[in-house]
Formats: sequence, C-alpha cells, structure tokens
Amino acid sequence: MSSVFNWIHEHQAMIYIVVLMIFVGIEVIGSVPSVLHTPLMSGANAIHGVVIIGAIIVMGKAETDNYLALALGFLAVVLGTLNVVGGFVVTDRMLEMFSKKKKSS
Amino acid sequence: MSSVFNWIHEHQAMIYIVVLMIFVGIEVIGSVPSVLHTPLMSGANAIHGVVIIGAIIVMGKAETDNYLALALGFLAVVLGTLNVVGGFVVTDRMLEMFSKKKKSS
Amino acid sequence: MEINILSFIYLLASVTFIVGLKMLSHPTTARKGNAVAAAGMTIAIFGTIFLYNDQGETLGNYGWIFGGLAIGTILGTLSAKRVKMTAMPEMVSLFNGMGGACAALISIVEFDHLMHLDGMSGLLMVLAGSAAVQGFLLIILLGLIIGSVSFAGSMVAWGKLNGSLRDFSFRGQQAFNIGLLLLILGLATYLIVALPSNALLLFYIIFGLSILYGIFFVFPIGGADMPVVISLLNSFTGVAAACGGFLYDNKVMLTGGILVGAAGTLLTILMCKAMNRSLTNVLIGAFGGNTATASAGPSQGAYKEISLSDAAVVMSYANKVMIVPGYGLAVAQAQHACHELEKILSAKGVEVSYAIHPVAGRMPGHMNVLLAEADVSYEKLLEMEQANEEFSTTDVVLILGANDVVNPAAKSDPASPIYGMPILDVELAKHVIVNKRSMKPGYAGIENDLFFRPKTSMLFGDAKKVLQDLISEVKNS
Amino acid sequence: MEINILSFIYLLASVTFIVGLKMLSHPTTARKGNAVAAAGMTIAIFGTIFLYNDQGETLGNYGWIFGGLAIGTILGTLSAKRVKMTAMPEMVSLFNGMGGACAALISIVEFDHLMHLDGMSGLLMVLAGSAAVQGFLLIILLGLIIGSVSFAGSMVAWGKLNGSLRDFSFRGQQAFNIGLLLLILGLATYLIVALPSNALLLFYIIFGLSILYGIFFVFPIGGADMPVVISLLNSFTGVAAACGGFLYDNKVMLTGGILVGAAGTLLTILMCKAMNRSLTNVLIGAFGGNTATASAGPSQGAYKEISLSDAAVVMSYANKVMIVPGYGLAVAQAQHACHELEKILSAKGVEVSYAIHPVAGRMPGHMNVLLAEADVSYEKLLEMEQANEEFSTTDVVLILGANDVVNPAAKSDPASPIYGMPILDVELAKHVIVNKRSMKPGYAGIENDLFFRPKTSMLFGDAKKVLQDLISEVKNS
Ligand SMILES: NC(=O)c1ccc[n+]([C@@H]2O[C@H](COP(=O)([O-])OP(=O)(O)OC[C@H]3O[C@@H](n4cnc5c(N)ncnc54)[C@H](OP(=O)(O)O)[C@@H]3O)[C@@H](O)[C@H]2O)c1
Ligand SMILES: NC(=O)c1ccc[n+]([C@@H]2O[C@H](COP(=O)([O-])OP(=O)(O)OC[C@H]3O[C@@H](n4cnc5c(N)ncnc54)[C@H](OP(=O)(O)O)[C@@H]3O)[C@@H](O)[C@H]2O)c1
Repeated sequence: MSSVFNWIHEHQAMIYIVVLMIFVGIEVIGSVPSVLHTPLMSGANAIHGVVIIGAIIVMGKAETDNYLALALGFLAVVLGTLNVVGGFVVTDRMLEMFSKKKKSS
Repeated sequence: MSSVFNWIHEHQAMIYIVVLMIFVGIEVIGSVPSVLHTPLMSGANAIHGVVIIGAIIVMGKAETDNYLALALGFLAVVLGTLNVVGGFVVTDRMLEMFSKKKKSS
Repeated sequence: MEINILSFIYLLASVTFIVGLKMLSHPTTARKGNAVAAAGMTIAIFGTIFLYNDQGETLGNYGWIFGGLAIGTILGTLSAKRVKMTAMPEMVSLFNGMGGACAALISIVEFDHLMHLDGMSGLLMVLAGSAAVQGFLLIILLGLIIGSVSFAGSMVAWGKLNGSLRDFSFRGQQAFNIGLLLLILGLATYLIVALPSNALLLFYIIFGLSILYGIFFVFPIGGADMPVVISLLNSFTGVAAACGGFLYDNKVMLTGGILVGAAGTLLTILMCKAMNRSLTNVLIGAFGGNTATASAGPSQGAYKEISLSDAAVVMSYANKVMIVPGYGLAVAQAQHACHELEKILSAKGVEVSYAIHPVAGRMPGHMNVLLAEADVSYEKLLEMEQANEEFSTTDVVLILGANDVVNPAAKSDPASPIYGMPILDVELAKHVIVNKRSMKPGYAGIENDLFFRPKTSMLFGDAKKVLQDLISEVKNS
Repeated sequence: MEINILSFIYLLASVTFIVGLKMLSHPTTARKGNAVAAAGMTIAIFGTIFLYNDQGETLGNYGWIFGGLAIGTILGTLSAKRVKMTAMPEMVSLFNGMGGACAALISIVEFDHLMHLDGMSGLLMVLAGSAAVQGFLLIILLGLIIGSVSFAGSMVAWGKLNGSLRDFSFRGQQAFNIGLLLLILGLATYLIVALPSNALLLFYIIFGLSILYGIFFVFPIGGADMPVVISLLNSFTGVAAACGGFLYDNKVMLTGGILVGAAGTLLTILMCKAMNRSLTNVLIGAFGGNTATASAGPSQGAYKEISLSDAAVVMSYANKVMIVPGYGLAVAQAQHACHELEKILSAKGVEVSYAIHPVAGRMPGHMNVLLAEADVSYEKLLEMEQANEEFSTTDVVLILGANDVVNPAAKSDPASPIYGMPILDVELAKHVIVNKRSMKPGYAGIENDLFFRPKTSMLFGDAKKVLQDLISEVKNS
C-alpha cells in the first residue's frame, strides 16, 4: 500500500495529467449527434496515431548494427504513419460528404 | 524568447495541468441552466477557498518569534476558513431551497 | 511516507472539486455536488495540517491554526445560516473577498520571508540563480495584485448590494483605471527585474495601489450588474489561489484555483448572455456612466391609479391571474403574503400562476429561491417563454415590484440600455396592475413606458403592505 | 535549447488534439477540427525528428525514418482516398490495427534494449534500484498487451466487415477468454516481479497470447456490432499510445493517448445507447452465441410478391412515397440509382423522401454518407422520429435492403435480441414494398415478421438491378 502512495507521489504530475485528460476526453465529446459517431471515431483513431512519435524515437535511437531494432523500428514507423495519415485522410473524406450535403441543402 | 521556451520546458508538468484544468473548467459547466447560476457561482467561490491551504502552510511554518508572520498568517487562516465554510454552507442553503421546491412539486 | 499519502489526498480532492462542480451544474445533483466538493476540501485541509512535510520540515503552531479554523468556521457558519435568502449575493461577495484577502496575505508573508532570508536557505536561494528568485517573485506579486483587487472589488460589490454604497464615477474614470493598472504592472516589473534595495516599500505601494484599483474598478459599475462582477471577481480569486499553488508546488491549490478561474470566467460570460449583454458592456458600464442621460428622459404623460378594493374585485372575478414578481417583492420580503394571496384567489376558483423572468431580482434564480422559501409550488412558476404564451389568455397581470423585466423599451427603443433583452409581454393580457412605491425607475435607471399605457393601472405602496391589504379585501369581497 | 522548443511544440500539439476533438463533435466545425488535429500532429512529428534531445543524445537514422514516413504516407493516402464510402469502417479498423501494432513493436524493441543493456546505462539502471526497472517493465508490458490485443482484434473486425471472416464461437468461449486474459496477466506479473533469466522467451509468449486473446475476443461478436468493437479497440490503442508516453516521459503521446482512450470509451457507450443496448450485451454477444437459436424459428407462413411493373405503377400514382434505405442498398452500391428513381418520381409529381434510421447500415451515419455521395438533397432525409410521424400519410414505403430497422419484433417480442430498439413504423403506411435478394435475415440474424404481413409485397433482386429496372418501368408508365 505504502509503495502505491509512494508511486503516486513520485509520478504526481503525470497522474494529474492523466486524470485531467480523462475528464477532458469525456467532457469534450459529451453531446455528439449520432451521425457524427463514425467521423469522430475515425478522427480519434487518427489522433492516437501519435504513437508514431514513439516509433520515431525508437528508430532514431537504434544503433546502426542492431538489425532487429532497425527492422522493427522501421516497421513501426510505417505502421504508425499509416495510422496517422490514413486516419486523417479518411476522416476528412467522410466529413467532406457531410459538408457537401450541407451545401446542397 | 528562448527563456520563455526554457521556462515552459522546466515547468512543463504544471503548465499541462493548468491548460488541461482550463479545458475541464470550461467544459464541466458548459450547459448550466440559468437558475443554477447563483448556486454554481457560490459553489465555485467555496472551492477557491482552497487557498486556505496556503494560509495553513504559512501559519505552520512561521517562526514563533516572527509576530508579523504569526499575525498575518492567523488572519489568513481565519479569512480562508470563512471563505471555505461560509461558501459551502451558503451554497447548501441555496440549493436546499431548490430541492424543497422540487419535492413539493 | 506522510507526504506520499498527502499527495494522494490532494489528487482525490482535485477530483472531488471537478466532480462537485460538474454535479453543481445539474439541477438534480447540485446539492450532492456541493457536499462532494466540501468533503474533498475537508480532507485536503486536515491532510495538510497533519501530513505536510517540506524536506523534513513539518508544520507547527497548531494552536494558532486550529484557533483560526475554529473562529472562521463559527463565524462562517453563523453568518451563512443567518443571512436572508435575498442577501445571498452579498454574502457570496463577502466570502469571495475573504478568499482574495487570504491570497494577498500569503503573498505578503512570503515576500517578507524572502526579504529576511538568512542562513542556509538564503544562501541556497542566491546560489539557485536569480531566474528562480524572479519566478518566485513574479508569482508572489501576481498573487498579491489579483488577491487585493478581488478583495477590494468584492468589498465594494458587497457595499453596493446591501445599499451602503452608491454608484460613483467621474469623467475619464476609464482612462484613470487603465493608467492605474499600467502603473501597478510597471512597478511590479521593475521590482522583479531590478530588485531594488527599497523593495519592501515598493511592495507595499503595489499592494496599496492594487486595493485602490479594485475599488475604482467596481465603483462605476451599476448595482444591478453586481452578480456579474462578483462572478468575475470569483474567478480572479481562483487565479490568486492558483498562484499559491505555484508558490508551494501544491497541486490541489493549483487545480482548485485554475478550475474556478476557468469555470468562473465562463459562468460570467453565461450570466451576461442571460441578460443579453456583453461582458465589456457590463464592465465599461452602459448603465453606469454613458446612459445616465437616458434616465433623464421626460415622463411620458399621465398614469392611472387603481384603488385597493377595485384591484381586489378585478382579481377575484378574473379567470386567470398572472403574478410577475420582481426585485421589489424581494426587498419588501413579501413572498409569504404573495403566496397567501395566491391561495385565497385559487380558493375562489381563479387560476393563478407566476411569470418568472430569468433576470428578475438581483441574481439568477432570485425569484425561484424567494418563492420556494414561501412554499409556492413548483408547477405554478412559468418560465419566460411559457408565460409569454399564456399572457394572451390572461385577464389580470399583477406586477409586484418588477420594472425592467416588463419594460417595452427593451423591444422598441434601440437607444435604451436594455434594448434587446427579452421581456415579459404583459401587455398581451387584458389588465395590468403594477405595484411599486413610486414612479421611480428600476435598476437600469430608465423610464418605463408601460406605466403610462391605457391597460395599466398603478397600485402604489410597499409590496408587503399592499398584498396584506389586498388579501383582506379579497376575503371580504 | 531545441528540447525547450520541442516541449512547447508538444504542448501546442496536445491543445490542438483537444480542440480538434471538440470541433469534431459539432457538425459545422467537424472538418476544420480534423484539420486542426492533423496540423498539431504534423508539427509534433517534425518537431520530434529535428529537435529531440535526450541528455545530449539526438536522433539518427534519418534515412530510415523518412523512408518509413514516405512509405506510410503514400500507402495511407492512397488507400484512404481509394476506399469506397461503404468500406470506411473497415478502413478505420485497419488503421486502428496499425496503431496498435506500432505500440506493440515499440514495446518489443524497448524490451530487447532492456535485456541487452551494457556499459554505463546498464549500470545506471541497476543502481537506480529494481523499483524503477519494474515500473519500466510494467509500462512496456502494458503497451505490448494492449497494443497486440488492439492489433489482432482490429484485424479480425476488418476481416468480418469485408466479409472474409464469418462469426465463430464455441461453447464456453466466454470462460476460455477470461482464462486466457488471466494467464496473460499472471505471466506478466511473474515477469515483472521475478525477472527470470528466460525473460525474453516469456515476453514473446505473452506477446503471442495477447494476439490470440485479441482474436478470440472479437471473433464471437456479431458483424453488425463491429463499429462498436472498433470504437472500443480504438480507445485501447489510445491507452497503448499513452504507455509510450510514460515510457519516454513524452507528454504529447501521453495526452493524445489518454484523450483518445477516454473519449473513445465514452463514444463506445454512446454508440451502444443509439442501438438501445449495453456494452456488455454487445461484447458477451447477444447476437453471437446465445440467440443463434432465435434465428432458427420457423417461417411465419406465406409472403406475397409484386412484379416490377406493378411496383412501378403503384409508385407512379402515389401521392407520397417514402424510401427506407438499409445496409443492402450500400452493399449493392445502388445510391445513385436510388437518387435517379427519386428524381423521376418527383418529376411525376410524387412527393418522395427518405426515412433514415440511426443505425441503418453498418456504421452511424452510414445512410447519410451514402445518400450524400449520390447528391440527394439534405431536406429529403427524415430522421426516425420525423419519419414515424409521416408514415400514416404515406402511400408507398419502398424498403431497399433494410431489414432489422423495420423489424416489428423490436416492439412486440421481448425474447428478440433487438427488443427495445426503436424502429421505423412502416406499417402505418398503405403499402410496403420490400426489396432484398432473398428471405434471408439481416445482420441480427433473425426472422422479420413484416415480410409476411398483408400490407407487404416482396420485390426480390439486387437493389441496384431492381432500381434500374424500376426506373425504366416508371419512365415508360
Ligand atoms: N437577476 C439577475 O441575475 C440580475 C443580475 C444583474 C442585474 N439584474 C438586473 O436587475 C433588474 C431586475 O429587474 P426587476 O424588474 O426585477 O427589478 P427592477 O427593474 O430593479 O425594479 C424593481 C422595482 O421594484 C420597486 N420596489 C422597490 N422596493 C419596493 C417595495 N418595498 N415594494 C414595492 N415595490 C418596490 C422599485 O420601484 P419603487 O422604488 O418605485 O418602489 C423598482 O422600480 C434588471 O435590470 C436586470 O438586468 C438582474
Ligand atoms: N449503423 C450502425 O451504426 C450499426 C452499427 C452496428 C450494428 N448495426 C446493425 O446493423 C443492422 C442495420 O439494419 P439494416 O436494416 O440497415 O440492415 P440489415 O438488417 O443488416 O439488413 C440488410 C438486408 O439487406 C439485404 N441485402 C443485402 N445485400 C443486398 C443487395 N445487394 N440488394 C438488396 N438487398 C440486399 C439483406 O437481405 P438478402 O440477403 O435477402 O438480400 C439483408 O436482410 C441493425 O441490426 C443494426 O443494429 C448498425
């Protein structure tokens, strides 16, 4: 138990950020109309592509003779980029449909 | 300019907490009905009474021969407590009115 | 170890503040939300007292601390319990001022401490380089300035609301205020950057000027706008508390303060919206300075009076009566008499309900609170939109101490300071009876054309007195 | 210096994510919100590449990094641009899986790194005490497990949506899944606490089991529930990304990941609510396992068919026709033909509109997107409540590939898995014409009593083909 408190004390800032972010995440999409569920899911999907930054760090730090790290890091960068770029482009296409619809009305 | 970035880097965690808290504060009361404006203001007023904690720290750290610190610290504790206790009690009284109203309906 | 538990307690308290505020903004959960936040505050306070530990240094002076807590608790509870419902906004303003003063006092003690540093810690401070000292100073000064402005402003707002202070402004006050603010900021910058030898004096000068600014900031603003001002000062105090959070690297002060700072600012804007005005309009004072002229307009002719007995007869034989309560009802403490009249009329088969304007009175929800106090049932209270639909089928509208909220100028006169505010369309009804003490204007300080319209009859006198007389008349009729 | 700028960039990016998501949830700002978040992501990526600095150590392997970015960008853009509107959910699932895989790969490399520590940094690690190492391990394993589950689950969801995988479940699968999960968690705990010498092997076993769990987790869930599952896995990937944030003390990964984790979870719940179901109900699979029996019910007698020419005549001479689009319309890519028919009927003076059920199709808003693609005007789309009011004055309802959303069992049969879902009350209209290819059930896998009702006539065939034939018939009639 005491080690839990200790851990909390040591990572206070991180924990506050996590807790507050949870509140923000929940509040921010509080009242989304159901037609927007899919684009919102897709947009959120693109945002968690931020994991690409971890992949870049892994890749950039890999020693040039560590082939496992190089190969996996490279794969991670490709996959992460797919997530980010594909995510944002698909979301934009979906929303384009909606805005076209709006204009024609 | 560079010292600003430096400051941001050094107080990163605090700044994130502040920024996120601003989002939380705004989102959390997003759609409050106007009858609740006054109790909400009063409740928020009680919450900033958390400044009492600073007063307690000042008071608790004052050397026993530093009369200025003792006197001002004591005053701060009294005022802070007024803010906290008075704030919550007044808010409760206001809301009691509303709930009485609800029940009689 | 203790400090670790304290961190956890602070985290918990921060969460209760957020959850509490969230619950406070929904009618069904509001009261529980207040209790949740209060519980969080309690554990944060006692946690601090018993578990605080700054590199081995714990807190002392328990006698003083508990003494202060006890005095504050007793005074706070008593005054909060005793205060009349209608004086609630004043009370909030007073408590808010206490918080601001508390933040300012903390800054004063910490600055004093900084000036008298000696021994190890003084050395460390100097070694740490001036950047750290400057950051520290910045936060101390911010806390001082914001706290003082909030304190002084709240006191003025309090004075205005309880009637002991009148509006006051002079030509060029706006420019004077801006100048004062710039002076304060300039002196503070100088203090931080140069750290002159007479720093302590300078510090107290800044303190004095901040108090002055707080006073001049609020003084010209019309009394009717005080709830908005209090809400704004409330968010100021939140920021001042957050400064304390930076000072002591204390997360619960930081989060609590910023939360109130942000939520308070939004709330202020929402309040302005409910009155159909902008925040700048409130602060620069369309009611205060500029439009004093508007109130000087000439009376628009003659008005009609109605006798008590006639009013009683008209209402007794009506099918549907709508009561429009306003600030005057609250001042006269006539809510119980009003409920009494409503019951007697209902007993005679008259359909009676209340038309509640969102900004009637002096705080949002004022009328709801007031009538709830007198046990008026909830279904009888109609919101503005509902009421406006009902007026056309209403026989008699009885206006009790309301004025601005039924002023047709809000719809017809673009030059009026309340132009654009939605009002209660009482003129759709067959008869309008207005009770007030004189022909004096309401808080916006403007004439009300309604009183001179053919459908309107005036029934002068204090609301409580008039209602009591009406009741006996109706009983006898 | 660079690292200071990077911190600022990360802060900015975090804010764009929040603001972007906020804007995404309002119809008018959604598209701009997506662009805002994308801009934040771009600066975060390039900031990392050029400004990253970990105690003097900057990034290398620029060739590999830019190569990977280029390949990912080209593949991502092409596939996202090429994909058909109706295949969007599959695409989202695929991209989500890529993110999960990315998180898992990061964990694998970092674990490998940890196992081969040597020299200074290895020494430091040991000196720092096992607690730090354990925390590090915990985060690596969390990232691995969550990322792998998300990856495998997304791949299965993708396969189901594009039709290459069928539902599959076995008796006791629920228990098996729970056992598997417990095994994974047990092994992970053992690895962290004991750090055995065969840690690397154990790590890969955990990896494999997590992939397996992801597969078995999604497999039994009905294809119709895939959007909900994808949304859930989406929030999983968010948490996995946040683990990376802990690992590198990287605030933008942390905030972005947690943001998606929280928002995604709420969104999942909102989606379930729109279908009037609970999340557990979706996951434990009322559609998947338990109610397979329900679909085996006997046919409720005979149904009536209608010829193309008769259908054309009935519609041509109707005053008001309501089209109910469903998943079949999307599968047949018949939206353009549908719009064509609508225009021809309108030209003949028939009032045509569309009744849009909120969960028609396979993703929320599916029908809106589909019909918008064919340039159907916005006013012609009626939401469910609106449509249900109009049906009673409608002459002909034309159901195009919809099934569950018009199934009266949702109202009448408490044993039905879709019981309680609000449906389109097409039976209020005079005639109902149903187009589908066979009498096979829709995605809930249950019989539809509507097809056997006296008012209903079936018009079998592929939606596109049938619509084209109808168009020429109407033209000639
Ligand atoms: N509710 C809020 O949140 C809020 C906040 C800020 C500002 N305001 C402002 O406050 C005003 C509220 O409008 P309102 O119509 O309720 O009030 P009002 O316009 O201020 O008018 C009140 C009237 O009551 C009369 N009165 C005073 N004492 C009385 C007594 N003892 N017996 C009978 N009548 C008495 C006064 O006339 P006599 O002196 O002739 O008797 C006065 O004209 C609006 O301008 C609004 O914008 C409201
Ligand atoms: N929208 C969402 O967000 C969402 C998310 C998750 C789940 N769901 C679920 O998905 C279902 C949606 O209901 P729905 O009524 O739209 O669809 P549905 O119940 O799945 O029925 C679709 C019907 O279209 C027919 N069809 C298939 N291909 C066709 C073609 N080429 N031409 C003509 N007809 C064709 C099929 O019958 P034949 O095979 O006989 O042709 C099938 O009965 C609901 O159960 C809903 O809960 C929706």
